[in-house]
Amino acid sequence: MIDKRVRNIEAALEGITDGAVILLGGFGVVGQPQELLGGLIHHDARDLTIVSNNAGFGSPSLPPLFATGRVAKLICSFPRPAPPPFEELYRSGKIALEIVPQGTLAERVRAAACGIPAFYTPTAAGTDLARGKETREFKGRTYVMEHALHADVALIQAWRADRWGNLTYRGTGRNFNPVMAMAADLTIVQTRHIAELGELDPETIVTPGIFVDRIVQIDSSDPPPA
Amino acid sequence: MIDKRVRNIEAALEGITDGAVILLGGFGVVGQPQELLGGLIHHDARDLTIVSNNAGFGSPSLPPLFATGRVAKLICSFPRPAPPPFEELYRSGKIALEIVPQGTLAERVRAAACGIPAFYTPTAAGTDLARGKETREFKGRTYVMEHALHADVALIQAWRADRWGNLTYRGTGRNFNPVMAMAADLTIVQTRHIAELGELDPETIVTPGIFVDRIVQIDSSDPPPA
Amino acid sequence: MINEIKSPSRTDMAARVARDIPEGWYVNLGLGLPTLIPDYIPKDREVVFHSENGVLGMGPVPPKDQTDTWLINATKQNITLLKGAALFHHADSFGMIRGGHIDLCVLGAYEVAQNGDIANWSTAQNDAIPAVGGAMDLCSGAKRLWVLMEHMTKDGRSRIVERCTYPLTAASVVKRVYTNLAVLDVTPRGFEVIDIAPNLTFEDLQSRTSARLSRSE
Amino acid sequence: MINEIKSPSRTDMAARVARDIPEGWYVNLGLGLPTLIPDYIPKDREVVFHSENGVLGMGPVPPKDQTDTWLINATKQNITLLKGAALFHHADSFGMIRGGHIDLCVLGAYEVAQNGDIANWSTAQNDAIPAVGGAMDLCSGAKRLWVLMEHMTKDGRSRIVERCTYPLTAASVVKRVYTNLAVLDVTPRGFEVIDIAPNLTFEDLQSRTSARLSRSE
Repeated sequence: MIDKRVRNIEAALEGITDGAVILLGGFGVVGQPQELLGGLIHHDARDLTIVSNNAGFGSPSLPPLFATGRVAKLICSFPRPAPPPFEELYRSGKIALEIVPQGTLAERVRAAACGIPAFYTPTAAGTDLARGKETREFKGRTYVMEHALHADVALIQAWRADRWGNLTYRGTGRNFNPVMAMAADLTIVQTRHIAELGELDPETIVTPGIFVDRIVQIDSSDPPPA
Repeated sequence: MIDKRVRNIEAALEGITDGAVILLGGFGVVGQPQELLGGLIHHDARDLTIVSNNAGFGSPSLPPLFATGRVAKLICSFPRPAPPPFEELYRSGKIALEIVPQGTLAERVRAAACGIPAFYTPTAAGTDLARGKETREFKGRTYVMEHALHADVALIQAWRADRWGNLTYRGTGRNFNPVMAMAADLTIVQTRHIAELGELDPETIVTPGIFVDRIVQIDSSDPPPA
Repeated sequence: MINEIKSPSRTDMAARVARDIPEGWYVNLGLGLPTLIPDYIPKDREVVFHSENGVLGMGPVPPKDQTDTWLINATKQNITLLKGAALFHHADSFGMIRGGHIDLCVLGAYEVAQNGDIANWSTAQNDAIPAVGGAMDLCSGAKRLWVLMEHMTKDGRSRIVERCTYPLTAASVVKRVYTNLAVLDVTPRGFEVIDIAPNLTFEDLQSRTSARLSRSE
Repeated sequence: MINEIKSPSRTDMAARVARDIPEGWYVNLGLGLPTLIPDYIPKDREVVFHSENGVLGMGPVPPKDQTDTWLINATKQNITLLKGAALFHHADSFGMIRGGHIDLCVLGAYEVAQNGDIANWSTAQNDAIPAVGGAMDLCSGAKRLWVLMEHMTKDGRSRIVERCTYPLTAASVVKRVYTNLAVLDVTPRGFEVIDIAPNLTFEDLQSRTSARLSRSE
């Protein structure tokens, strides 16, 4: 029997190694897997690269993770406002920051998921963020070549999951989650609800189980009012 | 009020011009918009390019369209078995055929939809289908550069549609339809059912209305047993 | 001298933009001033608002007691979904943007140049943590880019310039600029004045603008 | 000479492959012989079958009177969906394939070469209309590519070759070949014999194979 459920957060995060590149779902705190992140705070893996749209503003778990000093790099589109631990590490040069336009970030992750090593995008052409990057003209317009962004681990928040790893999301909690879930060697999901196999309508599954490795059910709370 | 519904097939197909590139949804006959295709048989646009996974085997409408002699080119992954009209035109050199691997076809259409002019794929590297194409190595593996496949028109079959153009599909009738629906300047949909606005759950809409221009409700029959 | 001019209020500016948005457009709105625009779209005119975190058919901020906190917009405010709304993931959402499916994007800016360049993401101050979000994707991807901003900085410099001094967000993309003093189209011949604030002459406007203006024909 | 050998039947060949597929794998099966494999997966071993037209969790062909004709597989037969099945579109389906998410693809072939090249899409006859379908995507994308085919052609030529003579579907991708005579791994040193048909010696097998074989260590 295929059963991707694990008993707790510790089991869910087992085997994450030093130097791991970790995709973190969520846009702001909505869809951000707080409890998995919380578990990562007490993990021993170091020199992590976190790929996240934000730098943890409003998040109960991402700033404390930065505070451990175990994150070497953040790949991010919008690290403002920066919570104090990130800001301090950044200003003291203790954390590297790679700024990527939000759509390019999503597409680089999707490319990694879909076996596309590189693609061309108009985004950032002619700007400082394209400096040092290869560019090319197609039909008279300039495009920037961008590379797939592969990861070792993805931390995902779902609304419902079955034992095969099929997932649905809730509202705008979807955001980066289905994209990141496809792009990591090890995709770890915290889900609010477990569904029986066959309970999720095949027509409405957003992330098919093929992309998912581990599921942990967590009675997490709804995002705070914004 | 946004209302993309049109009264009949003729109105749905209005304005298709000579030389149009037309994306045709469906995999075999499942999800292939028979009635829109049927309308195209009686249309006057010539020199059409049809982009379709198949050459119309089992289809009541695509072979007669070829028989009109108004299709100049087929871009296709699997034109076998070829129905007689296509086979005759092909053998007499009256229709051009571009063979594209199925996944590359889907990705080229998706690239056009998503503003990506070109991308690299491992598919077809080192084969006859990569002849004359630019290749490039990434991390020691050879990839082929493929270009976006833009279209003037997409002909789509949906299961349910609302007046804003939000769509759902049925079963494997989904196939190329949501991808092609995004990639044309004029996206024309035949739908089995019309839903009231708000009736389709925002979480389960497959094609958001932004991609859709016209909807015509057709009491089409289910695909024949296969 | 600026104080002599009876500038329209911020809400007037948003209303002025709303007037020009026809029914059926798919529209993405940036932070700040642009977020006021939907309030001025007449109720019987259906315009579909997009939020880059995966929403089409975004409705207004809900009353506090009816908030679904799983629904936010790109500025991370709680929102509602209108009938006809659809949800999707980030790669699909930015595919829509990059692929030119958004009819209109209205953003704020630091500067707009006469060739359509826009600078709105960074003031290149060394002490700021850089952050771009979706600004570059929206500027290069939307079918039309309009800018809504104050005509001049607080210290009296024109934001309508010959050439941007701040780092670009995208090159040659702005189609129109709405300010408290005028509405300007970006044309191959530079800025063309489409509309001008009451009691302001063309010469008054030119004197407050560092790029050269031309009259609409 | 071929007739002397008691070859396993087609169903035996499919059963032999099925034996090697562990629980939990995501598997795509090509036309012909490979479609027989699911019948030989034990009922209590969950294997998830993928169809490139947008299905994971494909079940067997339904009884005629219970057919949902909206459900077909890549060979355009009607299918069923198992509990846990998911539906998706073609770009997502081939994203799965190209991205290496399919654990195993089992295809037929005309020829497999000792460097892992496979030829299975075209015999390069001038009168055939070319057609590739998803073969190239599957061959280059799947995590593992196994080939299931007759060891020799009807006119007695080996399909296990030093170098493919037919046009390639993909280069250096085959990991294992199952034939009616043997199971061969493709290794950096060429074909290695993993299993051999009953009553067949290594020398018998080599005599029917144009590529050089080595014994498994």
